[in-house]
Amino acid sequence: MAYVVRLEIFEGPLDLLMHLIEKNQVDIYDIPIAQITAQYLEYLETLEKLDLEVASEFLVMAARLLAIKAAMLLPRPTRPEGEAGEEMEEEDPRQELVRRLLEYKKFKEAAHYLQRLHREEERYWARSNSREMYEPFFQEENPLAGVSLFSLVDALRQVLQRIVDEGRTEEEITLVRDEVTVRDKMREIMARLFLRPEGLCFTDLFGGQTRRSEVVVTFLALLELIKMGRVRAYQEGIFAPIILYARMEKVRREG
Amino acid sequence: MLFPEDLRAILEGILFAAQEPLEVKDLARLVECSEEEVAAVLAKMEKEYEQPGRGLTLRRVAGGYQLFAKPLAVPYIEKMYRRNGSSGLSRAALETLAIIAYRQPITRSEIEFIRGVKSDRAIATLLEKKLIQEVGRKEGVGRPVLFGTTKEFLRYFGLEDLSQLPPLEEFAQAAEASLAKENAVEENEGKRES
Amino acid sequence: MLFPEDLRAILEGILFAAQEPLEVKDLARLVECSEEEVAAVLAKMEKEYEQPGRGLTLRRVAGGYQLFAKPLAVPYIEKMYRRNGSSGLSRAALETLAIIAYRQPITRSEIEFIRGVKSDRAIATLLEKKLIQEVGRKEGVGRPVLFGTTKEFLRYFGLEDLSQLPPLEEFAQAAEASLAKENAVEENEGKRES
Repeated sequence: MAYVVRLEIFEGPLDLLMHLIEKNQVDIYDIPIAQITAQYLEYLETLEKLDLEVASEFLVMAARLLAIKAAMLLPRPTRPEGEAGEEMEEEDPRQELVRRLLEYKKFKEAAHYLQRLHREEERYWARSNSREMYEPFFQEENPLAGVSLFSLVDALRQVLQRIVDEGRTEEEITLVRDEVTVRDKMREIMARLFLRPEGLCFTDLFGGQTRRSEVVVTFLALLELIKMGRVRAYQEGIFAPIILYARMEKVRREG
Repeated sequence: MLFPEDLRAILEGILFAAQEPLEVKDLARLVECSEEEVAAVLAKMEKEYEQPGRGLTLRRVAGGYQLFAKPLAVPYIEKMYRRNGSSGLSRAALETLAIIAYRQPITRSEIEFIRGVKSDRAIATLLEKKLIQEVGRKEGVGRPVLFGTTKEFLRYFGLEDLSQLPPLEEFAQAAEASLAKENAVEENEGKRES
Repeated sequence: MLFPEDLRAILEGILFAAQEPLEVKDLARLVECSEEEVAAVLAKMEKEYEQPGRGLTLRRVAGGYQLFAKPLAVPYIEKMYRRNGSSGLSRAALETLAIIAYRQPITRSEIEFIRGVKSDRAIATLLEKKLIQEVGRKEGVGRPVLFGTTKEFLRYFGLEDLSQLPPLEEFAQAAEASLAKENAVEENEGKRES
C-alpha cells in the first residue's frame, strides 16, 4: 500500500481529505464520497496498524464521511406539486464539508505565503546582541531606579497580607523560618572559625543577619563558646576590631 | 541643537546599536530634533546605503527603521556562525499564525474549527516566540481569550504593517484553483446558477 | 573571486553582524580572498568611517577588527536602552527581593512557600541584576542554596547596612491586625446569619 511506503503525517482530518482530493484529482464541488471515504479509512487503518495514535478529530471526521455517504444514497425527496417551477435549493450533504475544506485551504495557502515571506526576510541580517556590546560603555545602571524603600516595604506587606487572605497560619510560615538554636549557632561559628585560622572579625560574624532573634542567638552562642574556652577573642586596643580565633588544641583534645 | 553632520552620525550610531526597528518619533525624541529633520536624514541615508560598495541597508519594518546587512553578505555571516538558515516554524504553527493574522482577534476554538484539529501546541509556540499575543477577551460564555499578532510578527515577516499582507481573497482563488478542476468549476457554477 | 565593491560590502556586512573582533585571517578565510586584499579594504573602510557625517567606527580590538558606533552616539544609545529597557522590577521580583531582604539567608523553596508561587524567574532576574547573591548552602537534605542581598542592593537604596531596613515587626503587627479584623467580620457575619 502506498501509505505504508511513504506515510505522510497530516495536520488534521481536513488536511488529509485535501490531500486525497488532490491526489485523486477530483473536483471539490463533486467529491466522489465513497471513494474518498474508503481511502480516508484506509489511512486511519494504516496508522492503527503502525500503532500510531489516531487523534479523535480524525475519527469524528470518519463518522461524518460515513454519514454523508449514507445521505447520498437516500433517494432525494420528491417536490410537492405546484412548486415544481420554482427552484428549491436542496442542501447537498457534501456542501458543508466543501465549505470547510475551501476555508481551510485558503489559510493553508496563506501559511505558504508567510513562509515565503519569512525566507525573503531571512536574506537580511539584523544585529541581536547590541545591548550587551554597549553596556560596558554605559554609566552604571541602577536596577532599582524608581523603586523606593517604601515600595519594597509595601511589597512585603502585600505578601504577608496574602498569607492572611489565603488563611495560612503564622505557624506554617514560621515553620520554614526555622529558628536557629544556640547549639546550631555554636556549631556554625566553630565551622566558620576553622576555615579562618587567621581569625574572623567580630562584626563579620553578624554579616547578613537581619532578624534580631538571630543576632541575639549568635551572640549567646559566641559567649558560650568563649566561656567553654573553644573560642578566643582578641582586641589589639580600644576601638580596634575584635578578632575571633578557634582554639584548635582545645578542640583536638576533645575530639 | 546638533550640527547636521553630527545628527547623521548619531542617528547612524543609534540604528547600528539598536536591536529592533525604531520609529521616527522615537529617534526624534532621543536626539531632541524634529521628526521632519530626522526623517530627512533617514531618507538620505537610505539612498546612500543603496550604493554597491555598501554592506548595510536601512529598511522600514514594523513601523520603524532598522539596519540590516545586505543579502549578499548574509551567506558569509551564516558561514561565520556555522548556521544554515533558521529552522523556522512548523506547518501547524504557520497555519495557525496565518489564521490569526487574517482573522484577528480570534479565539482558540475558532482557530481549531478552521483547522479541524486541536491547536494548543501551535498557539503555545507562537506565544513563546512572541509572534502572537492575547489581545482581550470575547464577550459571551467563558469569555475566551482573543489572540492577535504582535510587532514581532511584522518583524519576522519583514512587514511594515498588517495592511501589507495580500488580501485573503487571493488565497481563496489559489485554493479553488488547486482543489477544483477548472472545467468542473465552470460546469458546477453553471449548475449552481441554474 | 569577488568584485572589489562586493568584497567591501560583504566585509562590512560581516563586521556588522559579528559579536566579537575578527582577525584579518578569519575574514580572509570567510570571503576566500587573500589577507592582503582584505587588509587593504579594511584600511580604506577605516578611513571612510573617520569622516564627520559617519556614525560607525572600525576599531582594532584584541588583534582583530570590530565595528562600533562612534563615541558621540553612545550617550544616545544609552538613553535608548534605558528608556525601553528593563528599568523597574516586576511585582514578582520586588516581592521576592523584599522577602530575601528580610528573611536572609533564605532558600528558594522557603521563598516560594511564603509567596505561595514558583519564584524561579524572579530569583533569576534578581541574580542577574546583582541585587541578590548566593551566600551559602543550608545544612540538610539537598543542601539547598541560600540567598541574601548584595552590597549593590544596599547602595541602590542608600543604606549603610541591613539594620537600616525598616523593622519587620511592623508588618507582623499589620498582618495580625488585619487578621483580627477579618475574624471579627466573620464572627459578625456568623452572628447576623444565626
